[in-house]
Amino acid sequence: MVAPVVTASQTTPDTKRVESDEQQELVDTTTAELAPLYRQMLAIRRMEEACAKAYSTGKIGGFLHLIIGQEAVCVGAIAAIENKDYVVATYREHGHAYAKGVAARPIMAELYGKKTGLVKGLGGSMHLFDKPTNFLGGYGIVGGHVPIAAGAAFASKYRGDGAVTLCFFGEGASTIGGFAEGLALAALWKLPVVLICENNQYSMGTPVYRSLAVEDVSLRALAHGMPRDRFDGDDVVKVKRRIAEAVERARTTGEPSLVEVVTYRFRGHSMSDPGLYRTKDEVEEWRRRDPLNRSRQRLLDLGFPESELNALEEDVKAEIEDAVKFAEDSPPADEYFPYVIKE
Amino acid sequence: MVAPVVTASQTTPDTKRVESDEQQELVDTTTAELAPLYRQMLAIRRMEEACAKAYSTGKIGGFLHLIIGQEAVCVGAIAAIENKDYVVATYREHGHAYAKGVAARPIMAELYGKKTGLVKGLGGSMHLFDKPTNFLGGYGIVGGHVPIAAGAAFASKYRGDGAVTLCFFGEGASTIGGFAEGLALAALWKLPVVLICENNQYSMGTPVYRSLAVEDVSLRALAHGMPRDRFDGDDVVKVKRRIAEAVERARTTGEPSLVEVVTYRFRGHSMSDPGLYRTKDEVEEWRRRDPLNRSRQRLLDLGFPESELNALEEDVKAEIEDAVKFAEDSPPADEYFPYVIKE
Amino acid sequence: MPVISYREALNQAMREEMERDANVFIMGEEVGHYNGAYKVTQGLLQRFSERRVVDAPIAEMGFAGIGVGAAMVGLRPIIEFMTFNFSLVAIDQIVNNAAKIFQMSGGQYNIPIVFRGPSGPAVQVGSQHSQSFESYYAHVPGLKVVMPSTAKDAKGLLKTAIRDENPVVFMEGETLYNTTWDVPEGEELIPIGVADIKREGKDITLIAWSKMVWTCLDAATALAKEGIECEIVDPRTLRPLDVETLATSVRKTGRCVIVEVGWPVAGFGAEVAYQMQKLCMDSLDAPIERVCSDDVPMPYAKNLEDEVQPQVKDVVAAVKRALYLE
Amino acid sequence: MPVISYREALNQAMREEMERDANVFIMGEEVGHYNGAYKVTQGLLQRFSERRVVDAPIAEMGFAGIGVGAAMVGLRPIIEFMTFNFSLVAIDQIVNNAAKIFQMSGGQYNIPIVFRGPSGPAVQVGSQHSQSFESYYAHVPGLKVVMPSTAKDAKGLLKTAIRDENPVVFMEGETLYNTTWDVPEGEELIPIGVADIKREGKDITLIAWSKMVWTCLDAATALAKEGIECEIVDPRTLRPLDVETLATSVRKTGRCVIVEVGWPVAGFGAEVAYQMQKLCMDSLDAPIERVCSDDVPMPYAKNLEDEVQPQVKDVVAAVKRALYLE
Ligand SMILES: Cc1ncc(C[n+]2csc(CCOP(=O)(O)OP(=O)(O)O)c2C)c(N)n1
Ligand SMILES: Cc1ncc(C[n+]2csc(CCOP(=O)(O)OP(=O)(O)O)c2C)c(N)n1
Ligand SMILES: [Mg+2]
Ligand SMILES: [Mg+2]
Repeated sequence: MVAPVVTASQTTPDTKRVESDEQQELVDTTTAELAPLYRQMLAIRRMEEACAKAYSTGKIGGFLHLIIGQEAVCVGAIAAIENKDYVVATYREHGHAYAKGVAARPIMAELYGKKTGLVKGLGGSMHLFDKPTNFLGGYGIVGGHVPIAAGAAFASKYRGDGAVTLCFFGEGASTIGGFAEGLALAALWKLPVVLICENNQYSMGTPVYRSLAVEDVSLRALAHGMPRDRFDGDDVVKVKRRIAEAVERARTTGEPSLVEVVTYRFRGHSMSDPGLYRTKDEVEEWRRRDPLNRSRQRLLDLGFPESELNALEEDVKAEIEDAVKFAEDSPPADEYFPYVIKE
Repeated sequence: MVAPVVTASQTTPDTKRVESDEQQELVDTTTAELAPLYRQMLAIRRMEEACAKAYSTGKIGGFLHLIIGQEAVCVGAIAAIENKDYVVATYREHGHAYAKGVAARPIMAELYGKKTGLVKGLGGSMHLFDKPTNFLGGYGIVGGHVPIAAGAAFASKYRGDGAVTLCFFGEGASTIGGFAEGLALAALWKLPVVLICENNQYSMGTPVYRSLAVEDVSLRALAHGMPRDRFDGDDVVKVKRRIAEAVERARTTGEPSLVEVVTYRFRGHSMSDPGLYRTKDEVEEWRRRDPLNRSRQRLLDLGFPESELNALEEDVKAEIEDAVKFAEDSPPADEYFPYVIKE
Repeated sequence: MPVISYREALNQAMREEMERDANVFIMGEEVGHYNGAYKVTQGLLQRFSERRVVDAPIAEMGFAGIGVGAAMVGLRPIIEFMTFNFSLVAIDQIVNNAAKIFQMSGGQYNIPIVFRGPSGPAVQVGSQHSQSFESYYAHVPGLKVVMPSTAKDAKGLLKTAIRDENPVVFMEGETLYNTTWDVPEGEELIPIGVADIKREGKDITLIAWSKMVWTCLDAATALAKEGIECEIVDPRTLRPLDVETLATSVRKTGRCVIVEVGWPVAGFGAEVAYQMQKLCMDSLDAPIERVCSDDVPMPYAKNLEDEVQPQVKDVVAAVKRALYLE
Repeated sequence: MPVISYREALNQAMREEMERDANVFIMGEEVGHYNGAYKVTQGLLQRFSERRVVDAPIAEMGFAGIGVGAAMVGLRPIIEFMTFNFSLVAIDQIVNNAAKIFQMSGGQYNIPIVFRGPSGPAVQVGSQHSQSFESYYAHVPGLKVVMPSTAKDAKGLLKTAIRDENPVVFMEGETLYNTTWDVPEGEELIPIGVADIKREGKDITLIAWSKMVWTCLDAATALAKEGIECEIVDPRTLRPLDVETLATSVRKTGRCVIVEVGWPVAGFGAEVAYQMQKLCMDSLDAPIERVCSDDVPMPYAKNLEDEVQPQVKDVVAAVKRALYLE
């Protein structure tokens, strides 16, 4: 092929589908769709609260990153995929594991460092993995998991198995090389992966305006002609719909997407962070948009009986209490040598 | 600061200044401006040819990457800056060093591995460095020098010394993390650096359409709201003008730019590459646009006397012959221990 | 002499050197507004402003490289890695640029930079966050590698490192930040490349650095009760290594146990062992013993994590093996 | 037995394993259309198509990670680094992901991947392109590290590596590609973790791997003329290390010289020295000697480059030192 002699620029291949309205529209849904999503979010919230409690009494150690406030993102996104699809996440991944189908018991037991833990007490809070649900894990090196997600998607394309991979990461991860390379290769090779940036406004104590030259992470797709999307993440149904679009595209055309969901974590970066870098007002403002309250109200508005809601909430409470008890009662982790090299 | 509750997308901050015309316009110039640029390009061409010859007789070893065909980029760009400004380059950097003011003698002697070499025979073709001219070096790890250029620019900003840094790299480098991080940090901190992508169509044997999802490298600036530019690199005066715009912006406002110059290398990637991956036709097509012929013709058109041109060409020939002789006659490199740790 | 913490000692060193030289600046994640992920840079932003205490986004390769570039043209950067676990994404900048530019430029450009941060296992942070990469950096000519075990060493060595004309990899013990030691006020510079005898003894030499010095001190106390007197030699800097001080002790005691918190295979302890057997073969009454973490990625559960790492009892057992007492 | 080159042996190994298992694929820079920067993958694109021979852009961290992700879900990637010098930008993927996912997942996900490519100094390519990072990889639990010295070992070990259920770092000698050796046709699998005696001798043991085996063979030939019989033991795999075979030889000869092309400090030779002094102290008649490259970044000029690297004369001198002959 003779390369073109004249170097006209390609036109900017923006494929954006980005909200520009300041008001959040209501997304159509039904109680049948919303109730289970609400239940998942609530279970994650309760589980995170139980973790915080256990951490404060020294039963959970190390770093503990809670996702409280962001539940609609993992729940909505993972509701848009199937069991055969893969999920890759960060160290802030309890909710993602749960939403992918991992039970609360092995998650709690893992955090307690017990033998019955999801990964036998070897991984802890930051490294949940579950093969039966195709949960490819929680990773601790910022950005390092993005190429791994692209790799799972590569395998799907190689095999033609029709699976799609979701990869979650924070907006802070969008400056690191691992993310940039994963993005570039996914775009070049058209790997069926949806890169989901949970923009929770902070990377540890650093607000976006001090870590990003432009606060719209989805713009990084432009360089690669990759479809992008950006929207707020309070409404779990909206998250599900918009991620479903990207998943559908990946599944049918193999094309990856970069999707930014704007959200907020109510707590500090990890349990050891008092979060002094933000004002009470700011936190309050976001708390008013709590995705759980929003979904709960919506359910009521849609005619879901308050009694059933209470029952559901009791059920969640029992589930998490049971998980905590299971963790408490389980025997301590007891071996590690068999998990270095597979014989 | 209370973060905005609603997540409207920022508008795409395109700051492009990209050619869309298929014809190359003539850039205004004078013989007084063009003749020295032509002389530099010619000296680089002759020096590269002398290197190729010495390589084929085993006098130069290792990897030897020639820039023949691309001379207008380094010459034009570096003509737009001052001595106090910094240049950072890749392993394909003989021309950049020369354009920044390094004499042919120590360059040739370096390639010969001589004691009189620019870096005492320790660096060879890929690692020319020259402190007096603020030539910050040639680097062998693709993309690894981009953060270094950002660092020199950081120092200029820190000190307020008004210097600008030019950083050269190939289009193949635009996928690697080091480039992505350098770009992001330069944009965030408004570092006075001009990132110049010499898009010569190939990364070793890989044409752009197999290494980039979108063949316009300058689009990478969009994610960071960074000014960008893209144009063809045959006309040395045009290169000078367009780079001067970016330099001026960096010097006065501190703002970095990403500038892509479309060009072509006439030879293989390095001396050991026969370049079988491209057709004779393709190479021929580009050779017709040889930046040297173009400038020579322009000089004649502008009324530069043919006799003076011949004299200039003789002068260049003598300069390079002298450099080769100097290299040949110099004593071999003879020490390395003093250059590990500065005492 | 005031008793201050290791954390405070590092903070003082940086503060004093920044007062002294306007070219010194700090860059890293959360070093400024957050006052450091481990509070080592506490108060420095307030004192020196955003110009000299620079919060960086998550881009270790990028800001390590920015440090190298800035150092080339005359600044004296201190680059903080939140932990050295994250230095792996930046290691190319350290090994291929920082360590080599002096050589590649034929001696024209030296790189006066300090890469610092906590190293080694913390508590229950799992396998990606509990690693000891000193052997990686010690392997590389062109670098210096410092690993202080006490607040005094931390301060005196960090000041020296900041004034050094070469790249220094300065690895702090994450679990040492709260430990305290007598530290002289003001200027005490400790030279790079000089080992320190942390305890004198005649029966056996324990060679250890960073946190493991403390483990050895505890083991020595326990062993002293059994009449065994350990000499504890802390190299303090791994590159250059003060082999003479180490060898002198080993020649004196005739026995040597090396204690390191990292993995065994090709860890820095192996280098020490090679040097000691080479220099002291005639004086050695027993093979050199090494106590390291188990050769596994670090598990999360506290009980397993303790099992993996060298404990006082492991050092005691190794000493007894080297003394043929069991 | 056909005599084939080291390059051809590697090529055959990949070709045969790709025929055998449809999950095996190759990814790396210039592996396909260009047939490999060093022509190790010659003809594979033609045979297996772009689906299984994937040319990657310059993004080592990205494609190494893609390999890890693909391996997690059942493929068997062979990731080629154009040279291992460039693996430093990807080392985080190898150390923190490939090596740890089996552990982090509690044994659920293993990573059957091979990272391969040339390692060690080539000729006059300067300091950023002439490095030996085997000690970096050998340091890490969860990895296996293979460094064949002959065509036969290269083929048999690469086939085994591709079938291994774990990440294998397979480091080839850039200057060995053209060397030839008898290689059996078809299936000969050489197990990982078994050393090979490349020459028998009674007076002294030389331990060397990759290119240095050849240097030792030449030195042994020279020394034989003086009546000194060297035994040359090639560990072939550094992790796991076949210490028993090494120690057996050292116990037999009572002397040991370790020859490596990398830097001395905390190089893999240090680990070998530690093990040998520990296991063979009673049999050792002299301190263990190490011959390494000089502790400097590699210079470009040919004469200096030769001076830096271990030459036959350096090995001969070390052997004589170990035999107290000079
Ligand atoms: C390479 C690397 N650098 C630094 C860290 C330390 N670190 C852990 S989380 C984090 C902030 C990440 O922010 P973001 O990506 O926005 O995710 P969030 O925590 O907000 O979910 C940092 C700096 C790390 N784990 N890895
Ligand atoms: C990190 C890294 N990977 C691979 C290489 C090998 N390599 C050297 S040059 C090159 C191609 C670079 O192409 P481009 O950036 O377009 O620059 P050009 O050579 O065309 O000037 C490659 C792959 C390297 N030097 N560094
Ligand atoms: Mg965040
Ligand atoms: Mg190119």
